[in-house]
Amino acid sequence: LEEALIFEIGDSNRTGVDLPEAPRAASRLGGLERKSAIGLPGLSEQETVRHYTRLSRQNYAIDLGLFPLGSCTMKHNPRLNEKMARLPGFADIHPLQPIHTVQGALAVIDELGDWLVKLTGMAGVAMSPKAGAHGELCGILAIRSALEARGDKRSVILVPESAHGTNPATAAFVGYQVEDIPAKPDGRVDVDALKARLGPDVAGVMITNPNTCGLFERDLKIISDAVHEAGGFVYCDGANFNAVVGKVRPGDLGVDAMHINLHKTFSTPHGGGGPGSGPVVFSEALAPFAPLPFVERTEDGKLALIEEESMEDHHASSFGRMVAFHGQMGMFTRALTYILSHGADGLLQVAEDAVLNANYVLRSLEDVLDAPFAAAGPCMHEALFSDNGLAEGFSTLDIAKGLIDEGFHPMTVYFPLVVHGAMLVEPTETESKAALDQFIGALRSVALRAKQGDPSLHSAPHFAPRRRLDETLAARKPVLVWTEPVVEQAEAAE
Amino acid sequence: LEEALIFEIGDSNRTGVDLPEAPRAASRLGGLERKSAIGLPGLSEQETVRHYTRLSRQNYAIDLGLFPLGSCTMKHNPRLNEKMARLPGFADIHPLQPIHTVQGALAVIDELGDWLVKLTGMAGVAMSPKAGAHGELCGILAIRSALEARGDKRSVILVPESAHGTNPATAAFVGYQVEDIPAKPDGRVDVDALKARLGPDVAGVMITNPNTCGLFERDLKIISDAVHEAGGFVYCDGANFNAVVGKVRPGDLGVDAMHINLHKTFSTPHGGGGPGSGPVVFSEALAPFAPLPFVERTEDGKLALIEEESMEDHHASSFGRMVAFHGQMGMFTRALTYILSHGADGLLQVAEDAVLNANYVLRSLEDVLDAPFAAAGPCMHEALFSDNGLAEGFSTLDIAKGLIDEGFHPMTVYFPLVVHGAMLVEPTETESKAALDQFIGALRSVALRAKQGDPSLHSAPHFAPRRRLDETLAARKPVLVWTEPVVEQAEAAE
Amino acid sequence: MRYLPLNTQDRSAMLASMGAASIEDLFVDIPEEARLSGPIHGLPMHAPEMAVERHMKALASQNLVAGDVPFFMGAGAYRHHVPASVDHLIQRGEFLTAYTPYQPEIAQGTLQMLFEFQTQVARILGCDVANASMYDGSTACWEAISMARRITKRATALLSSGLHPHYVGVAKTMARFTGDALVHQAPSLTAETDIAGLIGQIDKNTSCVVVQYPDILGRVEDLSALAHAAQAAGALLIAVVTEPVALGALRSPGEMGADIVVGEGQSLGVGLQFGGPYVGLFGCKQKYVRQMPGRLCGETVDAEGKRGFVLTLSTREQHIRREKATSNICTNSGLCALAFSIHMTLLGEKGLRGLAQVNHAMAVTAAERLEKVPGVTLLNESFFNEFTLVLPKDARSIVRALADRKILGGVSLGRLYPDEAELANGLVVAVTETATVEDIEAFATNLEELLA
Amino acid sequence: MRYLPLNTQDRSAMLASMGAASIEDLFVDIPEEARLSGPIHGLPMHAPEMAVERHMKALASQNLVAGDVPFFMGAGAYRHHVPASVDHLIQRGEFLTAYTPYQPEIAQGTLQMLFEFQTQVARILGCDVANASMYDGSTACWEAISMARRITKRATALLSSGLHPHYVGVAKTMARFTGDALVHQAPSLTAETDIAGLIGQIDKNTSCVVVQYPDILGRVEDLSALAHAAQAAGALLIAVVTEPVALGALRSPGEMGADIVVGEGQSLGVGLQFGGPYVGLFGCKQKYVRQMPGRLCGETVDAEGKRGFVLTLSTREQHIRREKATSNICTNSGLCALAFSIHMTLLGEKGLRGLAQVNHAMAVTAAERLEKVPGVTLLNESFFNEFTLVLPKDARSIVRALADRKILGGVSLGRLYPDEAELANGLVVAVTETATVEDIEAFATNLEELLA
Repeated sequence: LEEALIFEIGDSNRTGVDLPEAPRAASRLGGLERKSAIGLPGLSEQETVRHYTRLSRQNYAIDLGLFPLGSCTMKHNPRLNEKMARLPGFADIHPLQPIHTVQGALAVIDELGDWLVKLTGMAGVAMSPKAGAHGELCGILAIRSALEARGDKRSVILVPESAHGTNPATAAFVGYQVEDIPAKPDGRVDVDALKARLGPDVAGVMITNPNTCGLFERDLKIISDAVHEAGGFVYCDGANFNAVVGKVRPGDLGVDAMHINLHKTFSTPHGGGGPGSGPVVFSEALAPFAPLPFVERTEDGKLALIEEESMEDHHASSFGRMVAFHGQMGMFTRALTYILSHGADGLLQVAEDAVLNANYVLRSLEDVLDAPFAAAGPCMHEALFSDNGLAEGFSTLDIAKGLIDEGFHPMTVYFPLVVHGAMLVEPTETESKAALDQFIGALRSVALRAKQGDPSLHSAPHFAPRRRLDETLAARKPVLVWTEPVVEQAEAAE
Repeated sequence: LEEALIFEIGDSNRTGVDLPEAPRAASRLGGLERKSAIGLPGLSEQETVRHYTRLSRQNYAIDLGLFPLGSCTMKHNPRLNEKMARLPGFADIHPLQPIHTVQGALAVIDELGDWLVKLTGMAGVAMSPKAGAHGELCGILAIRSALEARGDKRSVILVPESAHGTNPATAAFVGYQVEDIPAKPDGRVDVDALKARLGPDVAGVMITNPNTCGLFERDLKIISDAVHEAGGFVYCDGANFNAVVGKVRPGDLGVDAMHINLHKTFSTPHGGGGPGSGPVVFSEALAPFAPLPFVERTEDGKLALIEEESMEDHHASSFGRMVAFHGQMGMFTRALTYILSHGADGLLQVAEDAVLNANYVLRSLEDVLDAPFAAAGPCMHEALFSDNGLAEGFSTLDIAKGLIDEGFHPMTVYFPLVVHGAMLVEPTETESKAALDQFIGALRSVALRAKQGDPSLHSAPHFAPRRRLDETLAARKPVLVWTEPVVEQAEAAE
Repeated sequence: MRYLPLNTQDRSAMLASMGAASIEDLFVDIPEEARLSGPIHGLPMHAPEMAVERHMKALASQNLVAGDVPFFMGAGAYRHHVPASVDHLIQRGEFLTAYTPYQPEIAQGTLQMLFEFQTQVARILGCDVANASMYDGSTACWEAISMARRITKRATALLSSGLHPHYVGVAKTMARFTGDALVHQAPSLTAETDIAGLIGQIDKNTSCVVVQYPDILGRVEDLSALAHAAQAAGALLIAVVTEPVALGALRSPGEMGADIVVGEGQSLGVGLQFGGPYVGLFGCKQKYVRQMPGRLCGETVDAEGKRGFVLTLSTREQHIRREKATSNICTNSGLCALAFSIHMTLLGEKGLRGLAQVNHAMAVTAAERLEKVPGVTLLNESFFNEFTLVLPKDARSIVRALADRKILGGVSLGRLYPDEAELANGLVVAVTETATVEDIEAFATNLEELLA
Repeated sequence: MRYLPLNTQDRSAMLASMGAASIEDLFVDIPEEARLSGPIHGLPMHAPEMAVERHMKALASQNLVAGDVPFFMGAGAYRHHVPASVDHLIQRGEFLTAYTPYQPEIAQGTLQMLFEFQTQVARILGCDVANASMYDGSTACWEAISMARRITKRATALLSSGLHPHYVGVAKTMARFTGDALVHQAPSLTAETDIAGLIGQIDKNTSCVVVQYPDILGRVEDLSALAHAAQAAGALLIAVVTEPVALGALRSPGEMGADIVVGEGQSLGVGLQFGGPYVGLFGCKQKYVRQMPGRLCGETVDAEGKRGFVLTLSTREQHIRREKATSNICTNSGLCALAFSIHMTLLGEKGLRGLAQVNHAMAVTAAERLEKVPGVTLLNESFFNEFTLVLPKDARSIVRALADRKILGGVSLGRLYPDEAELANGLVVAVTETATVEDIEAFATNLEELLA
């Protein structure tokens, strides 16, 4: 099933649309009419449908099978969410419409924000960040704004070594020095080391909880108290919030800011790489610095939009605007639909089933795969294994690619860095026991082959649309756009 | 990619829906409460989505490639049609709503009917038939009603041997004797033989035009005149109307009744076997006998629905009701959307491109495949080949199954019966030249293998989800429903 | 034209390749006097998506949408909530744009689904086997009568007075031409049907007794005695179910002895759609399977021994048997069968039973409220989610007046039986899970006002 | 819970298999004092699809839908007709529910699409290369400024007065923390911008000049001189395009010498969606590719030599480089990029040019009609599908009054620039192919009435 590129099958003289007749009108383009060809191929509708339908079939997806990606949380995407997001009342409204014509849209933002605040036990929320990493940025900006507001110039952010790569990148992006905090052998932050490093130069810590080893940071409250005592703030990476939603409120543990990936916790589709959405909840201390725009309920029950025009009096400390409009409205409608579907009881069940499924995987495989933290107790929503015990010359990558031939997407590999050859498995709450058993069987079989040194694993996958791809070649000689093959041009010239 | 049956993966204690709370109320079921288990497996939403997504991937479809099925007309199904059919104003209205609350729905029926009447040059239309074969039934009932109305008891329907199987089945179903009319060597009806058979016992003829050899019945007008002269009626099978839509009006050729398969000519989706829709257009002579219900515009511009309640005066000759409600509304909205998209000019282009594509296939392959009628002139929308010239022991079936391995659905085979080992190829107007060239190349290659006697063809397909299936076994020992395997029951009992 | 991929250059190149001067060369077989030289006069030209969408939306907006108002209509078509995933899945191109699965190697998706559908339908109806769907309930009903004639070689069908009048109408239309005799009369406004009377009419010419369950007035009655009586006389019992959700709460017709059970499957997965496309259900006892109309999917194995599915017993069908076929049905309701099957899979036994329970409870609640409206009587002793009210005046005018107040308050018997004056005050009211307590209250108070 | 497949039996069996007494055993690491014992108080419980749908529809119905009224809003988000097939295709589960294509062997569908997207974007913008998308135009704009700093090692960016104020706002927010200096002032109500003045401000500290094309007031100006001047001073020219359809009619910024071109891709395939998700476009000259932010898809071969695609140059990205990454962007706008690419493929060059022509012609028609309204002046000499009217009074009140009459008549400059009193009478009006002549007339006559 090979599919050519649109540039190879389309031509610029074909189109899949019919346009209305243009009224006669003199050009007012200021003499800048385009003269050269753009080079855009067109296809009729049927060709277009076929091209993308065929392409889609080369993808693995949640709709096809279990997606055990630790820390990325690929769960079922309910179709009701898609339907609701497409209601014209949400999909076909302009971000700058007069406020009285978009009260329902503002209500979605308000209602979702209210759920997020209550589920996390925090004081306020910023809805506009466009994705998780953008939410981190928002949180760090709020921390820096709060420090600046009190004239406190701190320069260091502490980040545990098991953090998501975006954490240090974010801190660095806004000019902070990043310092690592080590983990203890049990996979959790070394509280003593952290406490020792605290001081007047430390703006805050960025901590992930449950952490990237799939463990709950038991001492988070102790850490928070220490950081606060030292004048800093606690940023919690909320990527793994789905493990504990309804079970514990980060606000109760002293967190000052936390982003929530709506696609991880609240089932908006991943879409092959976005769009995401990363609302950030804030403590009382940080809430006043939240970015524009935001929604506020006024005394007459109407919803107001606080933006540049209306921030003056009581919102003067906002650190400003992070995006052009209101954030990912399309994701808000989906997430709210999901939340209302589950309710407070269903969300609690989500956390319980996610953790139950992960522990089931952990306990079912710890006899064949090394599970470094398994002996110490249960995991949260992710089961972590290492490459310890594989045959000479066999690696985590071999297991990952071997799993493809068994019909599964690989788990997260080589992350977190604290474990050698890490394999991080997150089944999520939307998998049935039957699906888990099937996956466990497949991973067991591949793991045994890797322990026994089955050489065919090295060349896996064998049954995917492509064999292993040459990533080095791609990076060494980057070909990022299609260009007309030279040979064909020569022929055409004849 | 194997997918178990829902009975093997689901269980009756799981569900993919949440229900509202039922109010407390005493049972009024008359003592007939169900007591025994039904045996229906349930799946959660994700399992359901996965099951059907995986199943779907075992199908070939127009969205995946060219579908060269002669006489079945698999053309592109525009997505706008699907969108329009789902507007709540069409999809969510009850068939018995008061007439003044469904004026828009009646307008769809009226407007589509008007197009069909004008495109065919006829006098009236019956919209309610549920599919092509049902439309045939409608036409034959109208003919019989018209004859009965004048006290004329005729018993014979003449059907050319190249007719669709539904034609004789339909005529027989309402009690007519069916007599075959032979074809001439050029693939068309033998007009002299037909004329010779006409007489006072002949109720009418059922003729397909363009016929199932893909040829236009040049003498249709002569035939019609002769049939009318003999007191009979002409039924035209409109399955192939897409070849001539906008190019010729059957009414101008003397046709009295013709059904139109909306999915063939007007692009409603085939859906793996329906739903179809088979409106029937009528001449002045037959229109008064059209079935209930139908739509009529009243003097005040409103639309009226003529049914049992309102037929009394001017619609007394209707032969009655064929279906519970108004026919295939969902198909009407799609077909009207398609027709409005194309307009009169686009529909003419449809016929021209369909015929151009078929002739291109015919001329590109007549050097490798025997094309019995090709020498005599162009074909219409279908190119017909025979198995003449294949190697000893190689058949049309081998070519069909070989084509599957080339990535195409086979053409129609062994039909029409007038040609030995017939292969009937209909590319339709929605295929690009590039797609045709690819198909022609594939068929050429398979045809050459069949001429050279490549034995691997006998076991084709090799690359489909299944190898050749044992149809004899299926018919000899029919297993039509799933039953719990006995072995497992025994195990469970242990 | 966005759907036509050939452009002018393609057309010229293709014509040239076959030595044709113009496209007209390919249409020479159409007599010149009948051949049209350009687009048919008086019809509009092609239009962009946007314009077509505008036109269709304008038409759609002239209809009163069931979901926008308190809604209580049934009488053969029921409004249920269809989960969003159903419509998502049936729109997958591989289902939507697939052909009838005559090439089983590349149609296992459709075939396995049909096998699952047949099993689900057989189990719900209480039959041994079921087919791969019919057009709708009304045509399935006629096909069943026709099948009974083939089996019993008799040609008189007794139709219960509780059978949907449109179903009776379809049978009458067909019987006029096939020579079957139909015995039928309109229902009376009584709490029970005259089963004994119906039994009394069975004789040696009777091919079948056709009874609807629940019937057109919503009444629910035990079919066992009727089954015994029919079978004792060598006739078949055909049961018709227009609301399959009822079978989540009620004993199935098959359990009570019906030989053939047909139904309208629209309630699950399909939606109202102003009457179509719907999906006919058709089940029967194993011994009659070779007389069944319509397509059947069966299990078999492929050349490597793997389980697979094919269309089977096609020797009953028109494309093989031509004039000797059991029926002329060809294309049926594949995609609606898929929708039905997906919805049923989402429900499962637990969901179907729960759904039935909610329907019944809502209907009982509504009946109790509506019979409190002065002048209104509740006809039924027993019912599932539909019952008949007797009003103090012609129900047709009340239905229209309610619609003017944006309430779709049932189906008047006057609409269904225009010739039966004594039924004119009857109003058939259906209440499903989509109705709310507020909807019921709005209906009741408006009815009160209109009758005051 | 319809989305949770485990039932009570499953849960018990699984807990038993691992020797846990109850689910609480798995949550022991959460300090007991913080652990919640039941559903959070004061929040509603789970609800069936139907109830959720009712709630969401009620909220949706409180918004005035753009497609239901004469609509003339733009200023960074444009309403275009999106063909029905776009939404159909992006809803295919294999696209919708796929992960970021880090496992290329089973993600070629997404990867090939991204490669095609990058090529389409590069060609439209007139750049050598483009990335696989950014969050939106405003964040892409800041990323470009940031990239210019990395390339030039200078930290002063000159922002044209015609740059969208929200884009300026985002840059200001970020610059406060990164230490970049931004030079910017609000636009004046003149027919042309002060390009010479902008050139005059370029100096040896200038990292880049950022200019929008067409600009926030709809004005269209040649960027060549600015490109020369910036590059001569060692700075980069960054062009921002908020309406990519314009590039079907206008010379591309790349052609005129821009080093980096960023844009908002929402116009094609994505729709209004109250501001998001949108899709940021990002292209640049080949020589700067290793300083580009965001994901890139590149061509390579697999072990059998077949062409394939992978995410590449990831050494620039945060998950490899951590604090040394070019940007912290991770998840971007994959599905919106897909929608953009499909729409662009349907259009093709012919369609995009035609669409641009219709937009421009409708806008000219509207401008000519609206400037006839007494008291109204048309600011622009040149424009594409958006222009600025100067009204005799504050445009904010007019926009609100028009909305009360169900006309969405443009964006007031007062909304965009609340601090600039001299802009208060400005009204930015966008006219696309979705507007009709009747819409324009309705807008004009209502404006007349309101100004009378």
